[in-house]
Amino acid sequence: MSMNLEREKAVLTGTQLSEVKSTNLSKILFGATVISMLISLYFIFIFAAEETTMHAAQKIFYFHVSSAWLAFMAFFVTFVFSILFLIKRKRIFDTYAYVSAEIGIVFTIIVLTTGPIWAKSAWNTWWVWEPRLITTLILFFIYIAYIMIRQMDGVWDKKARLSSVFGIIGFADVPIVFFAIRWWQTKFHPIVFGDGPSQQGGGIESSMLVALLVTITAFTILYAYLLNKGVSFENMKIKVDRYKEKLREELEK
Amino acid sequence: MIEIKKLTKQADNKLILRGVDLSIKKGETVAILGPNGAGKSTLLKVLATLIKPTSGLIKINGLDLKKDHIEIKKLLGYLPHSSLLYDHYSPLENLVFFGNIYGVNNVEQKASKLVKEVGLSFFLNEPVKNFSRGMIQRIAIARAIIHDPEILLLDEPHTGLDQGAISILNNVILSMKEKGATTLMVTHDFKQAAEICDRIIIVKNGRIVDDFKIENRNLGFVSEKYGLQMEGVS
Amino acid sequence: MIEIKKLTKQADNKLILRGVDLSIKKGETVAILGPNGAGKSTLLKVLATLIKPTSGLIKINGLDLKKDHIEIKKLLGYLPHSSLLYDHYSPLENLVFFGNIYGVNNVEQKASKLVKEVGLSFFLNEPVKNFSRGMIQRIAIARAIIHDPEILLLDEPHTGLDQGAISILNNVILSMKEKGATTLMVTHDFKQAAEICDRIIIVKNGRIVDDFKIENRNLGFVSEKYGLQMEGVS
Amino acid sequence: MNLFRTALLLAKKDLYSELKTKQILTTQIIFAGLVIVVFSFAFDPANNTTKAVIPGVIWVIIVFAGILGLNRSFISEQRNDTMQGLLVAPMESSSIYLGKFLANFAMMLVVEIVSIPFLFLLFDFKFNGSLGYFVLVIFLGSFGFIAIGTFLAALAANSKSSEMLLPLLLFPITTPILIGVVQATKIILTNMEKLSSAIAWIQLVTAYDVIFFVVCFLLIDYVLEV
Amino acid sequence: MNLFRTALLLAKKDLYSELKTKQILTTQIIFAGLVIVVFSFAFDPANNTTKAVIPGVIWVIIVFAGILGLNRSFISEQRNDTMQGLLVAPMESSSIYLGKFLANFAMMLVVEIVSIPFLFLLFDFKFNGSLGYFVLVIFLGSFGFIAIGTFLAALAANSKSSEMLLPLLLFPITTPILIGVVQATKIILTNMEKLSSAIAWIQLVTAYDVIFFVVCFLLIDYVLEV
Ligand code: HEM
Ligand SMILES: Nc1ncnc2c1ncn2[C@@H]1O[C@H](COP(=O)(O)OP(=O)(O)OP(=O)(O)O)[C@@H](O)[C@H]1O
Ligand SMILES: Nc1ncnc2c1ncn2[C@@H]1O[C@H](COP(=O)(O)OP(=O)(O)OP(=O)(O)O)[C@@H](O)[C@H]1O
Ligand SMILES: [Mg+2]
Ligand SMILES: [Mg+2]
Repeated sequence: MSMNLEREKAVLTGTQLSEVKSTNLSKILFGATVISMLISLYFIFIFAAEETTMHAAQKIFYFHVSSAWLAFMAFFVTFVFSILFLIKRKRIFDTYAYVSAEIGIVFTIIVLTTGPIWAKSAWNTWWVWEPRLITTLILFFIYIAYIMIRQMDGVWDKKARLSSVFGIIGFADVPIVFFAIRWWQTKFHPIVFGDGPSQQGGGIESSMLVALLVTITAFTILYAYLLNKGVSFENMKIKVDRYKEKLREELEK
Repeated sequence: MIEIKKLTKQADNKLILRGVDLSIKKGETVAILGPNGAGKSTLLKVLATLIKPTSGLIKINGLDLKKDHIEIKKLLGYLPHSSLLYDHYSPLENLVFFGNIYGVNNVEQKASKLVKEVGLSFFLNEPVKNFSRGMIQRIAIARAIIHDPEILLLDEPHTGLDQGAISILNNVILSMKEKGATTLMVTHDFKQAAEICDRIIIVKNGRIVDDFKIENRNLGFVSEKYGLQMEGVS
Repeated sequence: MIEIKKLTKQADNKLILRGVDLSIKKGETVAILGPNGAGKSTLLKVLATLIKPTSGLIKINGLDLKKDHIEIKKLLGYLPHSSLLYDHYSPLENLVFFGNIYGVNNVEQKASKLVKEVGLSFFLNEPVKNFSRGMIQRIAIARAIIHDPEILLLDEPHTGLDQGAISILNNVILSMKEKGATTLMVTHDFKQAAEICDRIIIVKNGRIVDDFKIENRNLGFVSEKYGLQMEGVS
Repeated sequence: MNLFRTALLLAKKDLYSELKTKQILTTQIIFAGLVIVVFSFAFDPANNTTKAVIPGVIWVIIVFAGILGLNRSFISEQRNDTMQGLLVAPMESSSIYLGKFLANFAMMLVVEIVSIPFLFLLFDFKFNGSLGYFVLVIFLGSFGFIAIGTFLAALAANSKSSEMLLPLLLFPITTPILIGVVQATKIILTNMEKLSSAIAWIQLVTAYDVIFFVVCFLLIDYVLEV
Repeated sequence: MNLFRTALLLAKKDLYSELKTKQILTTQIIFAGLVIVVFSFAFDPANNTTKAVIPGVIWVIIVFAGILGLNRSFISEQRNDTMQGLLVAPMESSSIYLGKFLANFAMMLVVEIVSIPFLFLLFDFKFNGSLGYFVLVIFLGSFGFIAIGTFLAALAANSKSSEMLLPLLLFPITTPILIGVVQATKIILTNMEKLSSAIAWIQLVTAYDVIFFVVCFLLIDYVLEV
């Protein structure tokens, strides 16, 4: 009565994952992130002019707008890698899409927290129901749903396929967030770049603009670092899973 | 052990069971044969307290099925067509859960022992949902016997099992029989019926049309008797 | 007819099929045997285009499975574990619906003929949901062959069938064979395999470990070969 | 074309089985009724200002009743794995999408035809906008909602708890449509002077509808792939 | 007592499988968030009078998120007929009811703890009523809602389209509770002077809760009977 179903070598030997990511790149990125962050802090707090009405609270503007842009970019990367995945079906594309979406969510959370903090001092309320705020919140929900699809049960390629599809569809909200204040007349959100229906608030002092651009650059480097780190971490997890399976196999023999 | 009197079951306007009388003694291993749609599974469901009979009396171990159903349920091990397993749980978790519900002592140990016995120890901690049909059936068998039931109600238990698993199952049934368990087994596989059963019941059209004992695994005898009943039906 | 080269299928980190090479000629009736969890059903699912293989090449009738899947699907009749029937529809409605999808001519007539053939003409207009396991399996068989497929993929087709239905099924397979159909049948029932198949494939651990022809319904030969492969396992 | 033939067969099958059981439609309609009653509790219909919430209520009904139907549409194919039956049949996946879409859309329209007049009646609403535009907005909004909904229902059906996942996926993606139609409905029902702005909304919704219908049509292959 | 032992086992099983997948809870919470958003654009929250709808919105969230969880609770037992596995096990049906109730109630409380503060934040609501009473009302209302809901979910699960049937059964039966708690919440949140009237509502709801819990407990045998 000791018959057992066999399962010999049920694990893939030989990892197909190539060790592209050298630790060097990660170190360089880390250094660059630290340096550029320090520079941007200098620009924000010392170089840039103080806003007349809101004073120090206005400094949050740099983080707010930079993280918003970074969130957009992260979701765009997810979008691109989702398409690539559907065409090429390489796991690495899916990993990139996934990690980028996660980073995007983190940046969206930053927008959603810095926004209200700022709003408290600017509009004297934590939250108003205004198109950009709604659409940003929705953006957040869309990518939470994206993560939910990834948490579904099943083999990875099914999850990757479905979440790629959703990553493509969900991206539709990003341009909407961007254009929200330009389509709807809004009383609240200022339009700084480009023109909208009402030109109020447009324009920005040049020292502020420089500080903003520096911050965005710093955030972009941070994003690159996080993406790199996240992807190698995911790859590691995949590999560990594989080893674990193998190890267990051998233990049970 | 089991006493069935004038059992009928009606669903809508259709009589599925039309007066079944049956008495089974402790320790017997009974095969229930019969064509498709005869009412075999329905009979088993009634015994498992899953369906209320329309009329008739059922006593198990002297207890009335209607009144003492909790007591009776403790005695029963039921294996229906579906596996009754939680898909996202592993075999171990499934067996431990059901074992706990039946109040089995030392349930973890017992569960792993059973999983090993049905030959799936490699899959002890993997979710059941990815299992193949035969593997699921193996775990379903383990589930049905986790509490050492005194009465086994098996509905086509050999379905999907490979040769190895069939002999495991037969051994399980035989070893439980030695411990005094009573078994009712619905099957279409005369060979297995002849192999492990000592009594055969043939059901046709909701009635018991034949009821005889067999000896020495006499497969030919069973086929002959069955053929006799099915004459003209194809 | 069917050409499989280096077929592998991986689910997460588990290799289910590890390089299957197989070529089946038109008109052959092939039985696929093997222990539980060997990968038999998975192989059939890959052929039925229900699962994408991880790697490998499959050609059916000279057409590539990836590219011309619509053409290929027309040739296939697939009978899996589940019935693929709509519960609240009657057998007739089910068959007519699937027949229409396959573009069968004269579908009503053909459907009633098939239902009659599988011995359920009494139940022609009753919803499938109340049927017994064997009755459902009969209709499922009818569904799989409604469009006179050239290739039959049957996964344990004898499950739940009574003796009469088994011989009906065997006759159906044999008569389709005469018309030139190719059949792949997964089964654990050596007797049926020996009865209707002229070639046996044994799958173990996601690989084909044996492949031989049989003649004269030589059941003993099959068991022997199978036993040889499973040595030390059970 | 074969694509449409099989799509129609599928839609027919779904509608026919609905005709037999009438389960989904009845539930949807009763549900719509319940929502209306609940709202009439919450906002006293006698009060004149509550007239302003009517556009919102119309779309809340469509959304929630719609989700009920969408959920069933693919879950009902899971019993006995009939979905596999469709997948092994010789047809494009887009045919399945189209068929399901048609069936869902037809049922949605029936629900609307029944419940919207009931709503107007209960809230004693005098319709004096443009009926043509109103019907157009309802049609466009439902079209987009059901088109995206059918697609996402197919996607969600892969999950164990799909009836929970669907709203999560559906709401955020369809908000632009919903915002657009609510605004347009509001204008059409209460303030016909601003028609041009309503038309702008309608155009926006139409564009969104078309884009998403095409995208869904193209991507459904990947969703239904097994 | 054996009744409680098996009920706890069942609740543990459900909660453990939820802990593993976290699907239901996440979905409920996000769903709650989405309902808030939908309401926000259906009814402009900038408008000050809409603050008055907050008690309503709280309960709409609880009701809809609750329905999602209730639906799953028995439907999840349909796959592989695990419900039969519970029915053939030696325990009272009331044990099954109690176990499911405990699991659902626990999850409901988690959803409330997360979503209500979120709601206050988003609608910029300043809480200046009595927190103790507020928690009590939420607790009592959820208790009654889940108690009746679990019962009706068991009833609805026997139908093929149970996730549609449940809201239909649930809404009418729980209306008294809902009206009561909405009124009580309204008073506690906005108008603490009328506390005595709120307490009257609370007593009413408590009575309803107790009666229905006992009735459900007694009647569940007939519902689960096969
Ligand atoms: C409460 C939550 C808030 C959210 C979710 C939010 C969201 C966003 C997002 C997503 C962007 C980037 C879009 C873009 O760059 O075009 C943005 C930009 C901006 N936000 Fe906010 N915001 C919030 C509050 C505020 C507040 C209170 C203020 C200031 C009074 C503010 C001022 C700005 C400015 C000046 C920009 C750059 C505008 C531009 O696009 O030209 N935001 N916000
Ligand atoms: N709920 C029901 N309503 C109507 N008829 C039913 C119902 N349940 C079962 N039947 C009918 O009762 C008959 C017997 O069903 P049962 O499942 O007991 O058959 P069985 O002997 O197990 O057959 P099989 O060998 O195919 O498993 C069938 O004809 C079936 O159609
Ligand atoms: N989605 C999946 N994820 C992980 N493993 C899977 C998946 N599907 C199948 N398997 C595994 O693949 C193996 C082969 O399954 P398959 O259903 O093909 O077996 P089979 O040969 O048909 O067995 P049986 O005779 O029991 O029907 C099993 O070990 C099963 O656990
Ligand atoms: Mg049966
Ligand atoms: Mg199989």
